Amino acid sequence: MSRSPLPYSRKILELFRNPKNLGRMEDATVSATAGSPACGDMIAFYLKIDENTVITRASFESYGCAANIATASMLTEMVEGKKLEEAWRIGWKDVANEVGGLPAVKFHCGVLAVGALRRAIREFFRRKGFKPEWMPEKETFEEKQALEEEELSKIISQRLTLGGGEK
Amino acid sequence: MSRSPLPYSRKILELFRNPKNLGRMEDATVSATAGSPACGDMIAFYLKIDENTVITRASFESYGCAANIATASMLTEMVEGKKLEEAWRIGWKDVANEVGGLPAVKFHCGVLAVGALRRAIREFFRRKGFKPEWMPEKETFEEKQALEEEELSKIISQRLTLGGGEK
Amino acid sequence: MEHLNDVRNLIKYHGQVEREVYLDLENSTPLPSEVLQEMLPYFTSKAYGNPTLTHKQGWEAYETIMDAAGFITRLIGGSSAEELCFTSGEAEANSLAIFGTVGKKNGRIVVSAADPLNILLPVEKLEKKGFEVVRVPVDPEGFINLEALAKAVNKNTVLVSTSMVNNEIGTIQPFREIVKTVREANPDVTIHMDASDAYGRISFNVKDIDVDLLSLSSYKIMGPRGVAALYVKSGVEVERIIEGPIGTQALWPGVENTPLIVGFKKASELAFKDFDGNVSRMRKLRDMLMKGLLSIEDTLLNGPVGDKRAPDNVNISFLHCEGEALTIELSFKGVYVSSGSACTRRILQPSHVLTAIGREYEAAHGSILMKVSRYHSSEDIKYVLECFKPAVERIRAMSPTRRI
Amino acid sequence: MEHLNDVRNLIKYHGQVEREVYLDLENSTPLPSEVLQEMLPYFTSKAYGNPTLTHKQGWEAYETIMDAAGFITRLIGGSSAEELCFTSGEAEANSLAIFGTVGKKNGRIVVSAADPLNILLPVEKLEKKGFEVVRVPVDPEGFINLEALAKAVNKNTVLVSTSMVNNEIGTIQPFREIVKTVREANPDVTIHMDASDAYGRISFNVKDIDVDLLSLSSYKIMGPRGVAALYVKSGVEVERIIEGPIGTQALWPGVENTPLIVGFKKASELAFKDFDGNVSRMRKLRDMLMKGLLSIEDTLLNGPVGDKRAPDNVNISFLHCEGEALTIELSFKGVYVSSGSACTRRILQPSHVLTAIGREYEAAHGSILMKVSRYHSSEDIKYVLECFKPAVERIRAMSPTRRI
Ligand SMILES: Cc1ncc(COP(=O)(O)O)c(C=O)c1O
Ligand SMILES: Cc1ncc(COP(=O)(O)O)c(C=O)c1O
Ligand code: FES
Ligand code: FES
Repeated sequence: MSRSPLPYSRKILELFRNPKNLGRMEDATVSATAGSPACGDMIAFYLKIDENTVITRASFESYGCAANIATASMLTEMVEGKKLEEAWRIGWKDVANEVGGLPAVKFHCGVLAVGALRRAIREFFRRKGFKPEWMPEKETFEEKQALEEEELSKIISQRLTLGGGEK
Repeated sequence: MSRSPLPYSRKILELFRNPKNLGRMEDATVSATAGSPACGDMIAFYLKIDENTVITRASFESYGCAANIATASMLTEMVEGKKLEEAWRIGWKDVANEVGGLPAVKFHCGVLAVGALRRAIREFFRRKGFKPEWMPEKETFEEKQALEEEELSKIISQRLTLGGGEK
Repeated sequence: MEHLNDVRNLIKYHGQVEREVYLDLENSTPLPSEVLQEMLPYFTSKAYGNPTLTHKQGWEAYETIMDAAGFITRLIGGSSAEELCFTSGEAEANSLAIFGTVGKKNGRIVVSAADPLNILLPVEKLEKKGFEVVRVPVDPEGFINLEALAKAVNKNTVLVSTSMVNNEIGTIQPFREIVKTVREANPDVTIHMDASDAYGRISFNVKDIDVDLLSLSSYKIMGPRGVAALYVKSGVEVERIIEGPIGTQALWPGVENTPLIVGFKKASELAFKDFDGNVSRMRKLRDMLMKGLLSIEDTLLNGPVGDKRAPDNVNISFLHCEGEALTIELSFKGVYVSSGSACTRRILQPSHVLTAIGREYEAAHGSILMKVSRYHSSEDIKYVLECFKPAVERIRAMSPTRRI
Repeated sequence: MEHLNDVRNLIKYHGQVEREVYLDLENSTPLPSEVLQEMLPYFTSKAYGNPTLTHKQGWEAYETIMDAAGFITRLIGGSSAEELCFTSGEAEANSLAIFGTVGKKNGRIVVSAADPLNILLPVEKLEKKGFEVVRVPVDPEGFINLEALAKAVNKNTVLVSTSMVNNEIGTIQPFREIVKTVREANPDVTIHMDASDAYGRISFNVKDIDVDLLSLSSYKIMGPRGVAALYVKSGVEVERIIEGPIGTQALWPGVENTPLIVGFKKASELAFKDFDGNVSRMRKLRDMLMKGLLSIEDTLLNGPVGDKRAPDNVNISFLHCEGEALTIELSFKGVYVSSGSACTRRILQPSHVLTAIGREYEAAHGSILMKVSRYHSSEDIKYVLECFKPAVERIRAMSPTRRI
């Protein structure tokens, strides 16, 4: 078990210091969370969606690290003005690229943000009572990760173990 | 196998720089060597002995370290004016004390000097054809060591091995 | 190495600050200039030889190193300079104590669950090789459970390795009782204590404690990094873990680092010169910092209070506030601290010490570890307190957890 | 510590000297002030954090260390900074390469009989634990016997560990041929080379050599002591020998020593800035020293001449002249050298390297090892030569062996 060096990009620090679209949205069309305080990281995502399934506003809250805050913030900017279908197609790697890359140990923070977004979109259609064609039946990687956030740390830790049996 | 720190006393350095009674004595009554060039260290001891078995002069040569030079030099001073019986009684520890102590790894250098002296004394009596009472039949520690100088390094190395199997 | 540019940008991103206060003494230290000054000649012009060589520079090095070893040995109550082995750090001292003791033996090793990772990880490695490892639990303040310890030590036990003062939460262990308990249960056990967080901050004496092996760190008393020491009571056998021609250090081969050893000695000297004064000064700063931070709502103190706590250690959890984010926020203000948050760890598990004392993940998530030194002033602490409040508020304001 | 007073007296006993020339670079080094200057800010005010911490001082340390690792890796032709692991010294790098490679495997280890003791001693320890060790002989100039090497490497061989340049007699091994020979005999063998006496003095490239592990020393290129590195080709697995929480160095736990690493980088930079110029400068001084000393009667050169010899190394035996006595005699004149005499060793055996090249004990007894650097001048060498003649004469005059 050890600390990890975190060479964050300047963009991450900028968004960490001046996050865009931060805060609970009282009049959100839909919202979702991913992660839980009991296991550490948590994110909440709020969407205002118009009649054409265009996201007119997005906001977030984060109980997580700088990478978590920055990727969530970036994601709110990336989805604004997009149709839900387009927003759905944004993967965690896209967000990671937009913030200038993530340290390996922080991939899951981006995953969590996308997971929360997709959950909110699913929730929107669940309420509408139908599932659009482009939305897969099965949970995507990001959603599964969000669901399993309680176990995420273990998974990641296995993946990240460096040669030599580090615990 | 490693180097050993050698905190020589100031007296040793003084005698190393300005040895007393250094050099071959052409008119020696008797002389002896201990050690051999093939195994490393070597010492030669020369005695001028009068009719009362008093050592009137002593000198040495050394192919050895500073401790070897200093103890041999000291020993020549210690024996001068002494009867052979008294000179015989000088042990390597006495010489070591006189030079202000020897580092453990250098004990054998003092031993070698005393060994050479005793060999010379034995030789003196061998030539005379009798063995005085005070002279033990069996070889003393110093003489044995001198005889076994070829194997000395091994003996010393075993004694000096520090915990941990150093070679 | 493209990401190095990121790091460079990130450093530039820090603006001018009113003041810089480094409280992350757990993880590194800036060298006080009085220590560096003492070291300087030894780099370039004094005693720069190898201490096993028969020339002036070698003899000077020998004298310098043995003098430092003697000085430090006397400070901890040892008998002779030969009992002290300089190593390259606390991690090496602890690995040497642990791997070097169990050698060919086999059996049980006992540690505490809240020991530092450079005790727990070597022991875990031995566990994989067939040793039995017992991790004795600690109470909510971090004190080792002496009854459990007594039970853990059986006739197969070869080594007890534990720390004198907890490095994260400052718990001063009942170290005399620990040794007594172990010796009563099995007099043949080798007892190792990591005193890195005790040395220079609480008084102890190796003879009085009756410990076999004891680790000391240099940087943890504001000495240079790259040097530490393992005290080995005479007669106790330890095998080397690095092999090579040995010089003045029976358990460490390599060329002795005279300037660093001189710095270690100097830092020791400074810590002990006015020991009580230094300690009470640290304690005052510690309490000022602790009191100020605990006045922020939703905070928890980790570890004990008063005399049972190391005079330099402050560890506080800010609930609803992720710790790594907080360390960064504070960094922008020139305040440098560390966190036990899972987000700061490579394997995304929170501090094992906080887990061991029974803290929920949430508490660990917002934990901040700080250490004060005699070089800090109350102005420093005041500045830190001023910075903390808005920092915690800003991070908390981002969190959705408060309403849950 | 009564004898420390002896040492102090002994140092005082050295009077004023006209000049001091330190040629004992094999065993330690005074730090050039240009290297120290580069290091200074990192002690007290720059990048003094732990490189794994998320604050400015941590990030600065991270950037500094990775930058140095990248710089040094590029100098030896490696692919990425992650291939370089900083250690506390050459001995640790070699122990890590050797103990860390064989791990749970078993089988044969091959070394050369003239390798440095920090290769031979770890291997000897493994021999006691059941490994088979083959020590390949060297010829009278110190070159490894390639045929014997080819025969020594069989299907059970797990590791070949040897040095690129002999540290005592300067023999530049045919390192490409060594690797080729080993790979042909068994492609699965891990190959480790200690390049501590090659780095900065002869050019090489890890990819070109196709070596798996390679040790580099800092002080041997006039960098600070207490730091060295092991290059680990990506994909090659090495187990740690010290356990603890790891930071930027996958194989070394502990707090990275940023100032020393900066010094190592700076020394590397200086050695490579004008590599050819530096080397030819050293070679000139070396040859001047060698020629002058060999003009003294009854002398023997140990090791090869010309391009086959490291540009810094001089090793000469003065027959009928015990070496330790000679080092002391020279010390009084400010000339610092070392000897391979049995009298200088704890176990009173002469240098194993001189024995390996077939030197009689007598030749080893009077051997003197020196290394020159770009910091030496021809005036230094002239002074050394002036000092040597009377020194050798005085020591020889004491010896009874000349007449035997
Ligand atoms: C002669 C000599 N050179 C080099 C070294 C390597 O020293 P370090 O491990 O401090 O780099 C040693 C010790 O192992 C040594 O005795
Ligand atoms: C937090 C912490 N403290 C102390 C240490 C010990 O470091 P060193 O071995 O360099 O003294 C380490 C590393 O093991 C560490 O991570
Ligand atoms: S939110 Fe925990 S690591 Fe990013
Ligand atoms: S004569 Fe060789 S060690 Fe003294």
